[in-house]
Amino acid sequence: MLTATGLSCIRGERRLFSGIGLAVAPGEWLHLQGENGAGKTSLLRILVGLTPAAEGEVRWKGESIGALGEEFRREMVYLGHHAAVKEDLTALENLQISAALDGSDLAERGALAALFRMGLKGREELPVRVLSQGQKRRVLLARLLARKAALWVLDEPFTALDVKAVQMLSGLIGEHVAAGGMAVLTSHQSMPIAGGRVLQL
Amino acid sequence: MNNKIINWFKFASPQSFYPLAGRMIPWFWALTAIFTVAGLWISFFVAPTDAQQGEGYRIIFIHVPASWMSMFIYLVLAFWAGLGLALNTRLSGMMAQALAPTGALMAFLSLWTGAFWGKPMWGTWWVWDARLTSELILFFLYIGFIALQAAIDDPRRADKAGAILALVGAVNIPIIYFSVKWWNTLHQGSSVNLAKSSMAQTMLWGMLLMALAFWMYAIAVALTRARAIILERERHTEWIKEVVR
Amino acid sequence: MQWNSVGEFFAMGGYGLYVWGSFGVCAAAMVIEPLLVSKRNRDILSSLRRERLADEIESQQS
Amino acid sequence: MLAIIRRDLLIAARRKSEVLTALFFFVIVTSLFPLGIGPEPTLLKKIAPGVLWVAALLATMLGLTRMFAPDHADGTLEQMALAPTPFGLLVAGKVVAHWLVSGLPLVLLAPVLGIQFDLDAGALGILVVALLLGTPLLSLVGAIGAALTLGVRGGGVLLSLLVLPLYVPALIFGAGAVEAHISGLGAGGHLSLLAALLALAVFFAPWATTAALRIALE
Repeated sequence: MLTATGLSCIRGERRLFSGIGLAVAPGEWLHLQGENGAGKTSLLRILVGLTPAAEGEVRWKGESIGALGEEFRREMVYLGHHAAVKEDLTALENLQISAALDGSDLAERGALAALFRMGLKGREELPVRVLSQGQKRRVLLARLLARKAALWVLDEPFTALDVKAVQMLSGLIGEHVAAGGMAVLTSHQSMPIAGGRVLQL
Repeated sequence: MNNKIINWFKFASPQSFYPLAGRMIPWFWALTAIFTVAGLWISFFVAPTDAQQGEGYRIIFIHVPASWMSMFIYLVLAFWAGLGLALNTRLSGMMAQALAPTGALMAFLSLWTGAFWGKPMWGTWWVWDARLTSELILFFLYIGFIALQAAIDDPRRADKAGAILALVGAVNIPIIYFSVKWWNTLHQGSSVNLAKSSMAQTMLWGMLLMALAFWMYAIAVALTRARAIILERERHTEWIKEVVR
Repeated sequence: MQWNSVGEFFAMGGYGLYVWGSFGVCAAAMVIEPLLVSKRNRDILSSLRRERLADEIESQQS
Repeated sequence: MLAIIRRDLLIAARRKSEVLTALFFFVIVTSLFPLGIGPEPTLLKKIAPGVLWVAALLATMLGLTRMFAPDHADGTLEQMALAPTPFGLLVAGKVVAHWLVSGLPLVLLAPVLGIQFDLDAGALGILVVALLLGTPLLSLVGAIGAALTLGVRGGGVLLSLLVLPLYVPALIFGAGAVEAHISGLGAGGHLSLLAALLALAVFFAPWATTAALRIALE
């Protein structure tokens, strides 16, 4: 259960938002909406603990995420704007190394399965440099499959994806939420996934 | 006890610090003037001519205070920086930022007067003496601090990054000083011991008074600069609009 | 008092250049720095006043 | 921590040119000194430790700008900050990898270049030991500067302004060790001070680097 109370964010000298409160329970997902520059990304970064909030607090299962630290991060996956893949490594290496950095050992079998499900069959041995934007994005999204996490925080997950991939990803989020997971995401599209609520910034 | 803490935080807010500093600044200027006059009087009219260095030694009355202040200001700066990191108060970063240029100026004056003293005494403008070399590195540290803060747009980020740099620098200053000293003795350089010539009581008084004058000056300037920084950074808040009224 | 004349005072026993070179630069720096700082202070204050004035004009017009 | 070292080494292996550039820089700079100063063997021998150390220092500086910047740019750094593994460990791993890629080759190459300056076997041995203790120190202290200047305007120049003054003790003790050996004073004191500085840096530098990186990621 992720809760946040009284969050405010100041960027430079500008106050982006203040007094934001939200709660996401297992089996629910939250759709953050707002204009460009409304502070959607800033809010997500506060929720995962990258940026400290100017005011307010984020709690995970009733405890502040700052105090939980690694315990919280173990149960959470954040995928941001960036591709977050190393161009010089292959898709398979990228996936396995990011798993290793997370402190878990991902067997080749599991990694390949995740990549195949993301439609990257036959691309796993290529350096990511030669893949297209959408394919790079899929390599990153494969992490959602490879790592078990209760909370998914996704910043614009559908950018650069084709229609098929968008369907597959929303299906994936649906499965995750149906299985008692939680998700917070920003997107300009509306998505027919059960258990969703909208927060307008 | 609890009350006390609240009071401290009250003064640590830019809003209440701004008028407080405004009231204190004239007093510090007055003290600067008094100590300067007294210090200069002793420096030029009371202190006798030195047996070895003639009248040239009188540079000591500004060289030593400038060197002291350059080091002392760095320590104060690092203290504010550490406080800012630990308690996350806005004022600490502003104070650190306000102190840095004055500290750099003191380091520069120390180097300048050192050179002007070295020329007649050692026959050269610059020697790689342990103290002068450390002072030079301290000057670089100040410049680095100012440059880093100037290069970061977000003031809160600039404060924090500057704070880490200041703390790293503060840990390094003693190391740098001792390494340079070690290096200097090893090379048998022209390590002329300046303070050794039997320091007369009056000289000590002159130096102390001048050091006090420098100290008061540094406080007055830093407070004035802090006020400017507060206005610049808080310009969008409500209370600033009251100030301008 | 060890100075017999003003000239002697400025000559500093032959060290005039060095003594006055140090004290002069020091004094100059300590005059210029406060001037720069108070200019910075005045600049920001006048910019704030202008902003306020702009607000007032705007509110009168509307 | 091993995972991040392995990753950075793998990436370095795929981008050999960057590693080799720093190495060639080291070789060329040290070779330029005799050309500029003249081939007088006693003079060269006297300046050799200083020249080799300053060149090594500048060569490590070259790699520093790329220590965190690529990871910051492609978003992997923020993934590391959010990984369940302590961020400090990952940062320490990156510093180790940086040293393996840009410090260790310098240590191995230095004796070869020392021969150019007519250093004897004993002096070469001390040079290697001093660099072995000193280059990790350079990587550790440099990491703080690299983290502080991450994503900052004019970061590269600023980095050298911040880091070079902090390199002074390493330079003094490192070059001093070789010099002391040549002049027959024994290098033990210098080397143990260098080791003490390294121990201090191992303790504090990763902490400061991690704090600086978190600020950069905000």
